[in-house]
Amino acid sequence: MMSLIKIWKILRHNTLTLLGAGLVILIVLMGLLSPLISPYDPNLMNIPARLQAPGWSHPFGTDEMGRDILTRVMYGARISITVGVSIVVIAAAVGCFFGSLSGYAGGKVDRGIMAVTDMVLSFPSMVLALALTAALGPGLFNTMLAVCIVRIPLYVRLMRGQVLALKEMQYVKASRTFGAGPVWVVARHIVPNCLTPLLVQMTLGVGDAILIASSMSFIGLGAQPPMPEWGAMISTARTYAIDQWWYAAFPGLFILMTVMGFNLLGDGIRDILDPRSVKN
Amino acid sequence: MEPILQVSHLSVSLPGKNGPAPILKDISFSLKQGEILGLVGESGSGKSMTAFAVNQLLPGGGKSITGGSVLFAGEELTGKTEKQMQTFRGKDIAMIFQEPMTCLNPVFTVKRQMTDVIMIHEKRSRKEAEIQAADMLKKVHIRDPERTLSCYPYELSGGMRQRVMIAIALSCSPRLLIADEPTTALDVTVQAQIIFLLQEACQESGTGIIFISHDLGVVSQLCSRIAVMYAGTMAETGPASEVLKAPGHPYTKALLAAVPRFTSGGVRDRLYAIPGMVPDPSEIQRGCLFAPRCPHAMDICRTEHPPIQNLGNQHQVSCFLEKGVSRGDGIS
Amino acid sequence: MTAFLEIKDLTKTFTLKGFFGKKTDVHALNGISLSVEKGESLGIVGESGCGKSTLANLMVRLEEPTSGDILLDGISIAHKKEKELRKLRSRIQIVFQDPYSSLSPRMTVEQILTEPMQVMGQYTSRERTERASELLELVGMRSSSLRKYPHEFSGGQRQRISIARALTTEPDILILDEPTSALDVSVQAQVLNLLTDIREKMKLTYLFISHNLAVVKYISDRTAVMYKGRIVEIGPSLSILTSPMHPYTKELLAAVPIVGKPFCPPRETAHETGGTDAERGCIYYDRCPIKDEKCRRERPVLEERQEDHEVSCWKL
Amino acid sequence: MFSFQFIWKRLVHLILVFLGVSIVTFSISHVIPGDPARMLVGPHATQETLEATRIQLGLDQPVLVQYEKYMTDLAHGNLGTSIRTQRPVSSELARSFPATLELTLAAMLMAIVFGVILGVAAAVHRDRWIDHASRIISLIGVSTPLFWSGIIALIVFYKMIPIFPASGRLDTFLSPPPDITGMYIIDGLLAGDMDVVLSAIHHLLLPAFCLAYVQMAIVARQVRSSMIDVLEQDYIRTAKSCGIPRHMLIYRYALKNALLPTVTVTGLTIGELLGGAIITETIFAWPGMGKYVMDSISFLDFPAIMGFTLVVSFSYVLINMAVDILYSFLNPQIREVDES
Repeated sequence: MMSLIKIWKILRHNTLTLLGAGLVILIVLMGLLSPLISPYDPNLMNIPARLQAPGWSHPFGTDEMGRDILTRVMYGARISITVGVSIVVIAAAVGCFFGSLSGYAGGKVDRGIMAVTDMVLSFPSMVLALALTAALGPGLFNTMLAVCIVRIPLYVRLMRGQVLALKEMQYVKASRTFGAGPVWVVARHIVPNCLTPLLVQMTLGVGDAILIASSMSFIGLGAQPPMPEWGAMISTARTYAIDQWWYAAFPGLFILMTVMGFNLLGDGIRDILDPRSVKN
Repeated sequence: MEPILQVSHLSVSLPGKNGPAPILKDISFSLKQGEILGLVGESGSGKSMTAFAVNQLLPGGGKSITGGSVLFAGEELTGKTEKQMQTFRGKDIAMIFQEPMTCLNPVFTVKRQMTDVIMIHEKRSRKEAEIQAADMLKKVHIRDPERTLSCYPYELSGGMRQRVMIAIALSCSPRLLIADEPTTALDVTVQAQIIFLLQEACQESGTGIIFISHDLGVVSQLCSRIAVMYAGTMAETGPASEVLKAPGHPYTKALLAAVPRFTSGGVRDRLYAIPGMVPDPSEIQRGCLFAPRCPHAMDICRTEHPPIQNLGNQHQVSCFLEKGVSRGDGIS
Repeated sequence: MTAFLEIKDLTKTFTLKGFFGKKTDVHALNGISLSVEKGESLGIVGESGCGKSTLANLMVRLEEPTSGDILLDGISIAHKKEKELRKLRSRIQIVFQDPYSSLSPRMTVEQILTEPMQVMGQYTSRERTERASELLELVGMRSSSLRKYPHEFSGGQRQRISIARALTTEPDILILDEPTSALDVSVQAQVLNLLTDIREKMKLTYLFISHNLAVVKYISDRTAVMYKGRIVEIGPSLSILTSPMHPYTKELLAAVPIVGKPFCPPRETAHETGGTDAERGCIYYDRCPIKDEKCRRERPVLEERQEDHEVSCWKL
Repeated sequence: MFSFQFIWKRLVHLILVFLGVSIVTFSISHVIPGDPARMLVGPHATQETLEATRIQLGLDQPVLVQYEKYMTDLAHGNLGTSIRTQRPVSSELARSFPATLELTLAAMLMAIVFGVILGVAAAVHRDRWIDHASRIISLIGVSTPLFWSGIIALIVFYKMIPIFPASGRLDTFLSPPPDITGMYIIDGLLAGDMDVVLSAIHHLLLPAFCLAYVQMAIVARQVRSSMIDVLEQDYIRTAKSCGIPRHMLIYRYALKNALLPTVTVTGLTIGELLGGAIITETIFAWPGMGKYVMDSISFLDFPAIMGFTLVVSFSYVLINMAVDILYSFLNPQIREVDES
């Protein structure tokens, strides 16, 4: 639809979006190539070199078991990105289905779906995720499931709002006047026009999902040690945090950079693909 | 009588995507006390921007005015700072807008919005301001001023809100009222009431009115002088009777022929449709902008900028045709 | 013999759900009866809120009427289910008012014009593109604009594309819901002339809805004046405009600003109308200058007063 | 002012939401886990206590009966007994609730006040340095993991520049004030004991700020975008054309309209703060419900976790109700629609 040169031309002059895209690509590459580029094995223990300050051999220092923090951070990137993306993809898929169903069908179906959504939303997201994971049993997979359930209502509401707004547009009514059925209308008119807000919400959502998932690991319900997950690493680092500052500082810094990357990218996509910005 | 508003050679350009885009080129017109000037033109002709240039509500602020002068009662406005302009707006130069649904603040009562304006400009106590507000609402024929004052805007109909806006504008008896298509969004019957109100205000308090519209019918009923704009330039200005009966500029003549009327002519005859499209004012074009669509276009029209011709009785036309377009020609 | 298009006592009531199940009924249409011959153009005029747009939606079955019937060439379409309706839909098409929201921003002109044929499964894809460019030329646009997007066109051009789209299914009737209200005078003239030409060339029947009386005269043979969901007067356009009978039509004509016509100030009684009308009596009672006791008690019915010119008022 | 209908509608809505919350917590504690009884008594419990709980929960009976039992327990305020401490969960939560309340209220105050100031300043001075600065602060705030900012704050303000205490609510040598509200600052003020008040504030500042920072960023972004929208509205242009001075335009005409959507965001903010308290309380050893639930997680003390979830959600729903009433108080149009 929009040729790559055109996107590059627009990207060029909003630098923040470029920075965001750069950060995300950097982290993704780091995660993908971690087996190749990481200096040590993430679980290789080296007790004599434990809790070493950042230096030549260990740029990010070592943890209480002498494992190299830089390597573990790299492997952590792989986990966090996959966790964040898969939560968002599943939540968006389920949310969009029910959202467009409730927006298009209306009546009892709409009220039913909205009742369930409101029930889930009457819990603070962190608290509900915690309770769900506790019931399902601690572990990264259960955490992902819990966070996914907590985030589905966001996409239900977004999609429902879009469908309700688009249903009133005259070009959607026009397609109904020559006999287009609900499936055709949703596929040809509603989905293409929902892509931009959905894409923006999903990009921002990945960052947000990483934050919640790592928080769950921090409180002990997500990834269990010795998995090099950023949240779990900082959780074990807490006892050493005051004296060995680098143990907690670097994994957290990478969470910040990753989430910031996704946030910048999300805002950038909104400005680029927003109908208003496309016009001028 | 010395005109209260004298605009000469005004040109305005707005900050556009690739550099400042000129939207008004060499606009001149004047308005006397107690006179109603109709500013007519199609969308994109720059008529609203002319109004915003007078009380400096242009998007780019004061610096969008790139040339010319705006004399209000002898005082030059273009040089004024934002602070100085604030003393003019609402007190000497008032303005009403097109969209009644969004022109009043939804979270404040009508009383609050009216008294604020009065208290700023006339240093009155809130009590006195409320009395003056109620009195203003009576002037605009609102049947129950007390109740209307305590209402929120969403409780009023479109026509009522337009009257409240007129009451606010006239509350400090300004000498100039700019009306930016105030009746376009209203029904025909409500529109007639608003026109009646504006005529009354002009006769009683001698307020000069610039009435901006794309509807030649409304303008012909209300205005004593008419200025026709086309793509950011002034095509023709003159007394209403002359401009409507003996238009000097081919565009005015074509516009009048395109207006559907039901007094004369049989059913289903054809309207005169001006060929082509209105050029975008920001495009730089040599010669007369109407040339590509004008049935009388001569070579000179496409190369030179047309001069201002005087047809007498302050009837001016910017066109190369001698004495403007003659009566019997291609446009029925 | 039944006319080509027959509207019988059409009513549409919207129920607003207040709290505690308290329902308030808004009668958008109140027993509309019309008949339109094949090839005729009927104008429908009224102020905002008189129900003319609801009528347009009912004609193309975007909504279902509460009661009454619509007969297209003798076939009732008012209460048909979507499946049976599908075949009939190609015969009645609509052109909307707002040029900026009646074309999908994400589709090219070619996709917009071929969509109706795709949905109805007519022609092969090559034939569809051919027909699309044919129709584009018919509405006075170059077929090179097939690959462009709606935001690259002016308001007038977009309305032409909407008209072309409505013609793709070779309809018999075109519902025109204020197609030129959002356009400038010169562009409006172009679109009105285009509609007149197309009607002659393709022998179409028009239902032209507008709030502008003058426009309706240029395009419709007969005109109906609507007020609060009812028809108060219907007759040949010229006699409606030059010799109106119903007081409301007179008030409308007096208020319409015409170039050169002196301005007559509106009567003081004409105030804001709104809310539901009185159950009995004439619906125009509260604004009528010539009302009397009978008007308050009994509701007048459309009667023929002159040749083919009906009006619903006791006082004439 | 508030018609009968307006309040009645809110009450009915409140009860429905409470029901919804209880259904969700019931299904989490009774339906999702494989063996709910085992979850509630913990791995080391004897067989008899396991059987006794199974009967007490009515696990053999249909779900509806179980739910009825669950709701009667709830009505009596019985949230089960904690596996870790063998004491009723409700009493332990009651003891630690005021500390969390004090921390969350302080954090909410900070988030709203600083958020609005940052947002308005950014919108008013659009595209100038204030705007860019506040957007960077907000961006960092939105992207910062709560647990990391807490640790970094401790490292910087406790170890490197020791100006803040690292844990607890009061200096050790001071005794807590008489327990009226359970919130040391208020109780201290009521008791007139200024040292306690000062020490309590000194302990509260850092954890409250860390908890508030993320939400402050969200509020700032919300206020900025809604303020920019409002400043472009027609009624602002009308006011400007009437000569209303710029500061009055911004801080009276525009601000009230811009803050309306922010009120609804406040409801969400409080929810996130309650959620975030778990982490911040753990890092700053703040003796609130969050720390209590954190300790019970390591023991997988299920009744405690479920009790915490219920208490937090109920208070979240109540606060949202208050925000909703405040919103309709501010926005006349909503009140009108409700009463019709």
